[in-house]
Formats: sequence, structure tokens, C-alpha cells
Amino acid sequence: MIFYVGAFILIAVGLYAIIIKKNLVKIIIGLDLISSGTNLLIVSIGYVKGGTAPIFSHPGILPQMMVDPVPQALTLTAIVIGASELALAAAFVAILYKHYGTLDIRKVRGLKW
Amino acid sequence: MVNLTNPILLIAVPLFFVFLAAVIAPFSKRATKYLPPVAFLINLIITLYLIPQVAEKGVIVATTAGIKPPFAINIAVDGLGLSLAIIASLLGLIASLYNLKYITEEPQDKFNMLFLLLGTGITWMVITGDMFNLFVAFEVTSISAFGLVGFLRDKDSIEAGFKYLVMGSIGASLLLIGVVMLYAATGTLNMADIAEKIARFSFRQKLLPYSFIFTGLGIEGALFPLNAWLPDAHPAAPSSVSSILSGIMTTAAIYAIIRATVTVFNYSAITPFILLIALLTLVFGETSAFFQKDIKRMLAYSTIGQTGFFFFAFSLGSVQGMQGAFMQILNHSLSKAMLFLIAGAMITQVHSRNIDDFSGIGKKMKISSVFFAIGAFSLMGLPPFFGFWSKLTIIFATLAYTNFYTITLVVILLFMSVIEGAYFFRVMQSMFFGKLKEGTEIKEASPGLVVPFVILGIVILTLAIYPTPIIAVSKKIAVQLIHRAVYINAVLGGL
Amino acid sequence: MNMSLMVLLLTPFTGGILSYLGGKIHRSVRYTFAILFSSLTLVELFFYYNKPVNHFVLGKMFGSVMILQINPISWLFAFIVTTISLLAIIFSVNDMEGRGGLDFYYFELMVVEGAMLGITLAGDLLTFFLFWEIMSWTSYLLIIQGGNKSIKAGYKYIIMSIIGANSMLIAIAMIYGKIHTLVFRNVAMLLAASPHGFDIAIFVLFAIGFFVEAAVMPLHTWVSDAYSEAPSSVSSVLSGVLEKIGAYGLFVLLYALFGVSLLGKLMPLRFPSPTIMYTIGWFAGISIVVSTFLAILQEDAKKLLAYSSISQIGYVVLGISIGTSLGVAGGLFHALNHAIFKSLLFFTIGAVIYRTGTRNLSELGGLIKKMPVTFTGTLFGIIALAGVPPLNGFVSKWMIYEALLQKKEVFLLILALIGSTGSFLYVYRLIHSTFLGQLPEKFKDVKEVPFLMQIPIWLLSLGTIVFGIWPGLAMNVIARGEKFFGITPIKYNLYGFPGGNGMGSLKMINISSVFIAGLIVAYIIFALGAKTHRISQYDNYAAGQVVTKDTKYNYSYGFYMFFGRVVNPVFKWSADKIYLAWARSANVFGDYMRRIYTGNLETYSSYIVVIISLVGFLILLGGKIW
Amino acid sequence: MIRKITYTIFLSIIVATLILFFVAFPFGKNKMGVGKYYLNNDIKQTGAANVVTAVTLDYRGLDTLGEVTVLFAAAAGVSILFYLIDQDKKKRERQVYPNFIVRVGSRIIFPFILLFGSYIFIHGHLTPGGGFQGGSIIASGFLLLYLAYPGERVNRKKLAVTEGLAGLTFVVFGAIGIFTGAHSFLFNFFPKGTLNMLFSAGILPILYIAIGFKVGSEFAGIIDDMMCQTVCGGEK
Repeated sequence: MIFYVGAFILIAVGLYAIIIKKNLVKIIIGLDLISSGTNLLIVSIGYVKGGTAPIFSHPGILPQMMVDPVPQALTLTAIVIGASELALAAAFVAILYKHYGTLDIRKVRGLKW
Repeated sequence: MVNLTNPILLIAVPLFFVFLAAVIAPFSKRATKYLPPVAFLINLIITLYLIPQVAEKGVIVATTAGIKPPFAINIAVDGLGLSLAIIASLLGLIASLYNLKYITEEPQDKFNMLFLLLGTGITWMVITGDMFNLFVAFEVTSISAFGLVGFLRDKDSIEAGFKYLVMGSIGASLLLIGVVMLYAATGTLNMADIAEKIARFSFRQKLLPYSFIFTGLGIEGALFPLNAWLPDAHPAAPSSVSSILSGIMTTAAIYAIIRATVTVFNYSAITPFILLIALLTLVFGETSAFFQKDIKRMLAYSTIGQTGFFFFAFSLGSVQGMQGAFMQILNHSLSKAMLFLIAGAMITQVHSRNIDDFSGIGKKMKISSVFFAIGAFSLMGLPPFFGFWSKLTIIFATLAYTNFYTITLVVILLFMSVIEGAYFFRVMQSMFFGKLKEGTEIKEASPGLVVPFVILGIVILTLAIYPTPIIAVSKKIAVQLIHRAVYINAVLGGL
Repeated sequence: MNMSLMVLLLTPFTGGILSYLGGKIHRSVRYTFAILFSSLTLVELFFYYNKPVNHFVLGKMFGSVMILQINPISWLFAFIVTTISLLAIIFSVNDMEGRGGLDFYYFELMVVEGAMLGITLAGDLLTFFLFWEIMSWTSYLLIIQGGNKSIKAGYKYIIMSIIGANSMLIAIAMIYGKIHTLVFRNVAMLLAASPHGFDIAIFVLFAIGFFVEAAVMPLHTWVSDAYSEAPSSVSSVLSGVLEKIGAYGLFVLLYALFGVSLLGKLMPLRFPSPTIMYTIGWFAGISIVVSTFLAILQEDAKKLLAYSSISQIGYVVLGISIGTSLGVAGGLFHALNHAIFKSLLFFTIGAVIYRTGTRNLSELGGLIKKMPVTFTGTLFGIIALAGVPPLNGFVSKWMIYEALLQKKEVFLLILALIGSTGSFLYVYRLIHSTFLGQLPEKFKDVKEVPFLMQIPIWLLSLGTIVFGIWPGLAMNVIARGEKFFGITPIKYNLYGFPGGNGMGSLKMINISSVFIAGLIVAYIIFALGAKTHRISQYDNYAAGQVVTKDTKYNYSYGFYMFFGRVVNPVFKWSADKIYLAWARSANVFGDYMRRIYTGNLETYSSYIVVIISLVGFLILLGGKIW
Repeated sequence: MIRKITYTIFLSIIVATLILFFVAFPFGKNKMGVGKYYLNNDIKQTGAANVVTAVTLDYRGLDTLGEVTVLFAAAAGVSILFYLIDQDKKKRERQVYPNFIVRVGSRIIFPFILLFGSYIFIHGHLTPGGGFQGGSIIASGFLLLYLAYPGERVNRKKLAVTEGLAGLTFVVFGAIGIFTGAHSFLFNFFPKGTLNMLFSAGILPILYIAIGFKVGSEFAGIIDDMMCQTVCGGEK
């Protein structure tokens, strides 16, 4: 259960960072926290008590002993997608810094209403 | 016999062209821009081939990896999905033809790849039959959209792109959390399978995953109050991209919400809530559009309003409501895409996005202005254009039972349509009858820009002349959507 | 026979497209097609003079058949539509010459004609509404042809007309929600069987739509600007036909959908006529008086005519709303008459504007010798408008007064009489300031308008006489129409009404004979009397000053200023101002509303959190949402 | 301060509801639905020892294709965003001078990193790991090179061709499935081989190798773009 709670708290902290923090980089960190939390959540859903990795590495391992392989596969996908998002976000922040000369989100408010 | 009309080709073919573009790009950047039209054309042909099959079977299901549906990702195309795929391919084709002349900024190769990916992602979203795959398709769409919004790299587009990215990423994460919750609850990711297994859960248990999925998709689908990124992002992108974003991308997200609500969750109890959201979306979108000075921003806000309008029709939950929603989706996609393309063509001549600078250009850019008027009329729902019939259907659906509540709703709807008329007429007035600014050299945009939106305009006019078949088809689609068992049985029982 | 109504309906649309395309070849092709096809429509219409068609299926939409039909009343209105449109097309050949976008203008004119024809031919509410919407936006496009100021006027018109159409749409949707068909007959059956609250709601919603189009107060505010700013031929179409379409809608609503007996049951209060109709009658009465007063005070010829239109349409609505056979006949007849004389006046004023370039009454004057045909047309027009025998306006007004008397609706009668008297004031102003008095120096080279523009004036002048002396021509159609709608028609003959049943008799041939005889006598006296001594206009002095050509010596500005001083304080509050105030406050409110898009990323993301946590809160509360 | 407290409350409500939801599906409990099917049928249907790989590439292969596409889109987006800045600074200028040990050390380590990465994705169907992990490791090798030699650049053309070809391989191998008997995208039409052998599991190793190349070259491209942003200039 602690994994669940940890994952939720990670997500919540990420959202908190996005809402409260003024620094663009911290906002990106918030995004990353959300996706990490989600990944942690996915992996912990797949866990089966006493299970082993879902690999038939030697004949003694039977399917009944394994944990759920699907969440692991999902996590794999989700991590890469999160990483892509993050790369793009970092690129955006870099250009924003070029344009505005600051990383303060309060200054980046050209478009409204 | 080789089955060439496998719906999975709708994904595979454009992806093939994307990667082909990546191979070609280092040698010839110019060549890449001819790939998106070809890919979208092939997609369009495939979708047209699929029409008789869907009409016959109702839902066509394609497996991956040779494993039958609940155990592998499947593609399930029903009437609604197929129609949206057709619209997506058509708009993609037209916008990419438009791109041939329109995009002059570098790096063009990357732009073309992303543009093709955007179209692919949208098609993918509307035909997939798997929740997690929906998330992936959603990400394909939104990440390519982030890049395209930032394409011009000026102050506005970077800011808009960043906002969009943060909002979109949060939305994607929420969607993912929702999907994962469904997996935890049911142990499967297939939509039809989830739909069967989730039936035993209580309203309360379903509410949380639903709200996560709804919020996640709602961010992309421009629902109030999650749509704040939209009026920044859509105008900031190049016009052809805006036309895709406004025309079909938000709609695709709405499609996903509809699919989740109707097919997966069977959540009729939630409709009053989403009705409220749709209404707020409509009201805020149209009201804000009224105050815009920037033509693309105005169109973007109008997209919000229209989204609210057809989402409202959907949330009525009746067959006629869905029918109206579908008709309005069709109408909005075609007209709004055309309006954005025209706005782009005009901006290339006027060099400004301010509506005041557009005054009098109707005399100089006759074709563009006339087609702008056609699109706006269709959007406003003036007869004989198709929008009239969809507006009528939605109003009829709302007032299927007359009481104080429905009449209030209709009054709000129609008041918003008055506001919409007000700002569109204002723009058109200044376009056609305003005074041309002195010393401006404006002429009709080049044929490369005009021809694509004229094609779209001809489609709209055809719909105006022959609305009956589409209305009949939309009714079938709505019936099919409401009878979710058809979909579930086709996916789980078939093959 | 089977396709024929469709052919009739499609003729103007085809003509519009052809004249648009023809205009690309040569302008004469454009005019030929436009005139040819609108005359063709008129000719086709005459095939239906005595042949009602009940049921012509146009198609099926939403499970409701769309049908066309033609009955004598729709024939009457279709006749008004086609005639006035044809004349307007002829008139605008010269009037609009030299403007840009003429191909489009003729296209629009024909499409408006077709749409209005479609409204009159509609046999179900869906068709009706379809053509109604087409008519609204195409006529908007016509209004804004008149240059810069007309854009603002058109904007006001289109907004109000969208509001009106939407209000109708609500009513139609309410009906559709109940019976899933919109054919007039079925709707009437539904209304007869429905609860009264529902019926009243339907009625009010429809009435709002028709009031906007027919320009009944207080929904008239678009009229004065739109009529005066639009091109003259368009104004005549607007005033002659568009308003009548509103009146036609009201007629259909009252007699085809509801019927007098049902209306009587809806709000059983003791009035001379059913309460709802009585209320409408009062709206019309107030329309008559107020807009007559406003017309008196106008300085702008077309604005004057616009306000006069509001007041005259008030008579039509008043007549229809009386509910007796005589009143309905009077109202419908007045619709025809008003179409004739008001279009005539708009044409003549248009002719004046065409030659002088101004419509400001104080700048005009003395054109009688320069433009005799126009003057004659105006003279006929104003006589008809003022309701003076022997021209047509008299007959219909007489019928309305008679009907009011029969019903003992004294107050409405007084309003109507005040309006009639007031109309003397403004029509006198109109003809005096334009044609009589001193000819301004700058207009001394003004010529009569070209022959093509005279044709409509001649024809319509003839019309005022024909329908004045032989009211039976129109009554023939009207009486058949009344019978069609289940109203016992009054007795009539070619020259008037034989009377009976508490109704006075009217014999127009006698009146006209007396009138003509009087004219002859007057002429004889005039001829035999003392020789007149003709002197120049400037052989004169005023206030001790010698009159020269560059000073005006007759009243032309503030003609009825004394009157204005009395009524102006009352008109401080106009409906227009109230609407504008509403619009302003809605504007401010909307401006606040959109501030939710703060441009602030953290605000945006906080919306997400708030939404989800609200859902979470509900779940924590137990998952009960409502 | 009030905002912070408010949003903390909001977020704790979210966390509380999430916990409340997951109470019904506790940690460690077997929640497998389709997962059981995969475990039981993996050897028969795909022949991959690593069930996660089988799920990733075979049963949910379309997701993987999508994920590769997402990464591709992100790489394209990054290079779009950094494009203008490249034009601004044509000249390559050294700003950082790493010391000798870093430069020589990275040259020594780089081939090993490549080797390790390739090992991981080639054995993806047998051991934990796969294309993404291997690709990332390869990209980290490029990152190391960039740290050591800020002025040098990889050949972007070759990277682009690599990623394109890798993607094409994936799509084409997937599409072949449609034209084989199964009419199914990503159908595993190759012989399955023996469990736990390198040449087993049909097309899965091929796909993973393609993904490995693709991920490696895409991440390398992103790193290159980002390095250019600060260190060097001029794309071509």
C-alpha cells in the first residue's frame, strides 16, 4: 500500500509544483513528478505478492509465480512518452528563456483573454 | 485473398510515410512536403473503401499480432469512428495541399513529418479499441501538436506552445491514471472488455476513473474550464495546423469522451453533469469570441463554443441528440477548417491578424471572402447550409420534452447562436463593405492556397444541396452508438 | 400539375443564378434574365389564381413531411411578393446603375423573392422556417448594399431577425417534440388538444418572430435605419413585401394554427375579442400612433416613409387581430394596398434621390415641374396612404374602422383614427417639401427619371386607382381565402360592400363618381372663374426682405416643430435605447466573463486540480451527486 | 500562503479519493485479467522468454509503435524549436574545455557503452531490457562524447536516416502480417525458435533491434539539438 500512497503523493506534489512554483524549470520538474508517480502506480498495480519477474529464464519458473507483465509493459511505454514530453518541455523553456530572459512564469503572460 | 481494407492500414500507411520522410529528409527537404498529401490521400481512399463494410457489418474489428481482441490491441471501427476518420483524412489532405504553398519557414521536413503525425494520431484516436492505445494515440497527437504550435518560434507561439504542453501533459497523465485505475479494477485494457467487466461496479466506484479520463481528455477536447490553452495555441500555430487542431483534433478528443462515456462506462447518470460543462463551454467560448480583435483567436474561441454546442447535444443522451452532435461535428469540422485556411490565406496578404485590418478586402480577395462567408453561414446554421439542419436537430432533440428546464437550455443555446451570428456578421461586414486601407496592395492569394479551401467549400456546398443522405446516415450512426452491445459483441464475440 | 408548385418556387432561384451568371457575360443579359424570370414567376402564379393546391410533398426531414401548398391567402401574399419584386427589379435597373457587385445584387434580390415565395407557399412549419431563415439573411445582404451607414442598420436588422427566428425555432421545436410532424393541419390539431400554458407559450414565441419581421412595436427598431439606408428599390421590397410576410406569418399563426375559437378559450377574459388577439390589437394600435408621430417629425424622406410603414403595418395587424370576417378582410386588403402605395412612394422618393442625390426633405423642393411623373405617382401614393377616397387606402381603412365599430372597440378605433389623421400631416410634409415650394438653385437641371424607372410608378399608381374603385377584385381572393380558413366571408361586390348585418354599405363606384364629378366641377369653376395672374416665385418679399434664389423662403426644416415640442419629451425613452442599454450591459458582463482566461499557467492548471478535487469531494461525501 | 494551503487541501482530497479507490484493489493482490493469458500462452504464441517483451512487442505492439512515434515526434519538435537559434550562431565556439581525463576516458568508454547498449536490445526478448533501455544507453554514450568534445557534432544526416530506416523496418514488418494468413498487423510470422535462444521469438528481436537503433538515434538527436543550443551552432 505504501507504494500506492507514495505514487499518489508524487502525483500530488507534481501538481502542487505546477500550480505554486513560479520557476519554469520547477514546473517541468512537476510534470516529471506526475509522470514518475504514474509510472510507480502502474508498476505497483502489477505486483503480485511473492511473485517473480515474468521471464522464463529457467524451467523452474512457472506462470503462476509471476507478477503481471502488462503493467510493466505499460510502464515502459509511459516512461518513454514521459521522457519525450519532458524533452519537448525543456526545449520550450530554453526558447522561452531566450525570448523573455527570465524563467519566471509570471513574466510569461503575453496571451490572455 | 489479401485484405487491403484492413483499418489498421489507416495507421500503418501514414507512419510508413513519416519514417520514409525521415529517410528522405537529409537528401531532399523539398521532397518531404509531397509525402503528407499522398499519405492522406491513401488514407482517404482506404476509409472510403471501408464505408460499405461498416455499413454492412456495423463494426469492423482488426486484430494485431493475430490474437483475438481482449488479449491484444484491436482496432474497432464503427460508424462514428469511420466518419471521423474520413473527416480527418479529408482535412489532412486539404491542409497538406495547402501547406505546399503556405509553409515557407524552415525546417520544412520536420514540419511535414509532424503534420502527418498529427493527422495519423487523430485517425488513430478515433479507430482504436483499446484504452491504453487511446492514450498512446492521444500522445502522438498532442506531442506533434506541441511541436507544430511552436513551429513559428516567435514569442507568442512559444508561450502558447508551452502552456499547451503543460496542460496537455497534465491531461495525458490524468488520462493515464484513469486508464490504469480501470486496469486495476478490471485487469484488462480493451474497451469492450472493460465495458463488460465494469458493469458490476457501483456508480461511486466508476466515478473516479471516469472523472480522471474525462478531465484528461477534456483538456484536449476544449471543455470548460480546461480549455484555456486553446485560444492561445490554435492561433499561434500556422493556419493549416490551426485548421486541423480546431477542425478535428478537439473533436477527436470529444469522440474519445463519447466513446468512454457511452461504450465503456455506459454512464447515463453522469449526463446532467456533462451537460452543465458543455453549456458553460458554449457560453464562455462564444462570449469570449465576441470580444476578439484577432481573427484566428476569434475562430479559436468559436471552436470552444462549437465544441460546447455539440458536446451539449451529445449529453442529451438521446438518439436524436447524438445525431445532432454528429451532424454538428461534421459541419463544424469542415467549416472551421475552411475558415482557418481562409484566414491563413488572408493573413498572407494583409500581414496582420487584426480584424480591423481586414476591412474591405472582400473586393480584392473575392474567392476567399465568399468562401469565408459560406463557412461562417454554415457554422452559424443558416439555411440552406448543412449547419441549419444540425442546429435544427439539436434544438429538436433538446426540446423533445417541453418543460421549463429544456426551454431554458434552448434559450441559452439560441442566445449563443445570436452572439455567434453577431461576431461573424461583424467580420463579414467589415470584409465586404468596409473601407480598404489606403496604400495597401492586396490581391487574391495564390492558387495554391485558394484551391484547397475551395475544394472544402465545394464539399460544404454539396452538403447544403443534398443534406438528406447525411442526415439519414447520422441517424444510423447515433443508433449504433447508443446500442453499445453491438460494439461490444462485435469486438468480443467476433472472429 | 404535379411538379408545378416546385417549378413556381424554383423559378426565382433559377432566375437569380442565371442573372448572376449572365451578368458575367454582359449586363443586359443580367437584366433580361432577372426581369424575365420574375415576370415568369408572376405568370406562373396566375395559373393558381383559382386553383388551391393542398398538398405537394417536397421531401421528408426528421420524419416530418415538408409540403408546399397554395390557398387564396397565400396566393394573395405571393402575388404581392412577385409583383413588388418584379417592379423593384425593373426600378433598380437604372437606380442601381454604376454600383459595384450588381450581379450579386440581382442574385440576392431574386433569392429574397424566392424565399418569400417559399414562405407563402409553405405548408408546414419546417419549410416555413427554412425559407424564413433564408429570407432573413439574404434580405440582410440586400440592406447592406446601401453604403457605409447601411452596414450598421443591417447589423441591427440581422441580430434582431436572428433573435426573432430563434424564438420561432423554439416554438417549432416544442411542437416537434410533441408530435414529430410540423404540417399546419396536424399542428393545429395538437394545439387544440394541448394545455393552455403550452399554447400561450407557442403563440408568444411565434409572435415575437413575426413582430420583428412585420416591424410591430416594440420590435420595430431596426426598421427606420434599415429602410432609410438601403437602396430605394430594396426599401420598397422591404416595406412592401417583407413586412407583409411578417403579417402573413401572423395570419397563419392566428387562423391556420390557432383559430379564433381556440384563442378565445386560452385566456377567458371579457374583452370584445379573445384576449390574446386583443393584446395584439393594442400592440398594433400603439404602433400606429407612436410611429405616426415619429414619422411626422422626420427630416429624412425615407425615414419618414419607414415610420409610416410601421404605422401602416399596424393597421394590417390591427385588422387581422380583430378576428371578425370584416376585420380580417380589411387587414389583408390593407396589406395589399399598403404594398402598392408604400412601394409606390418608395419608388418615387427613390426617383427623387436618383436625380437629386439627397433625401433630406429640407434640401428639396419645387420639383413638380421637373419631375411631373414622379409627382403624380407621389400624389397618388399619399392620397392612398392617407386613406382618402377614391383610392385604395380608403377602402381597407374603412373596413377596419367598420370592424372596430362593430366590435365596439372604441379605444382602438380612436388610435386608428389618430394615426390616420397624423398621416395627413406627414404625407403633406412629404409632397410639399419635395415637389412644391421653391426649387433650390442646385436642382435646376434635374430631369424626369428614365422611362424604365417610370414604369413601376405608373403601374402602381394605376393599382391604387384600380383597387380603390373596384375593391371587389381583391375581395374575390380574400373572401375565398376566408372561406378556406373557415371564416364566413362578408358580402361584397365588385364596387364595394352592399352592407347588412349591422354593417354599413360602401359603393366605391358612387364615391369615385362623386369625386370625379367634384373634380370636374372644380375644374369648371377654375376655368370659368377669374383669370389667374401668373407671377414668378421670386416676385415676392418676406419679412421686408427681397426674396432671392439662394435663400429659402418657405418652411422646410422643422416643419412640425411645434408638434415636436409636444411629443418629444414622451419619446425620450425609445425601445431602441432600451435595447442598446441591454446590449451594453451584456457587453460589460461578457467582458468580465472572459477574464477567466487569465493567460496565467498556474491558474489554468489549478482549474484542473479544482475540478478533480471537486469530484473527489463528491466521492468522499458518498458519491451522491444529485 | 492561503493559495498554498488551499491547493494542499485540494490535492489531499485527490490523494484521499485515490486511496479510497485503491482500497478495493489492494497492493500485492493478483489483479490479472489478460495478464494471466499472456503468461500462460506466451511461450506458445511468441516464443519469447521475457513475457514483458512479448507483451510490449507482440500483444501490445501497436502501443510500442505509438511510443516510438511519440519519441520521433518529440525529437522532431525539439529540432523545430532549436532551429532558429542554429541560424543565429553559425560559428562553432568552444565554451567549456573538459580536462584530459574526461576526453580520453570517454573515448575509451564509448565503444563499450555502445556494445552494452546493443547487448541489451539484442537480448531484449530473453532478459530484462530491450530497445528503449538499450537505445537510451547508446544515447548516453553520445552524451558523454558531447561532454568531452563540446565542439564536435554527430552526423545528423546519418542519425536521421538511421531512425527513419528503423521506423520503416518496424512498420514494414508489422504490415507484412496483414498480408500473411492472419490478416493481422504485427503478426509474428517468423519461426518461433527455441525458448531462451538468441534466435527465437520470431520477429520480436528484429523489432527490438529496430527500436534500439531508433531510440538511440532519436535521443542522440535530441541531445545534439540541446547541446547545440548552448555549445555549438549551425545545423549544417
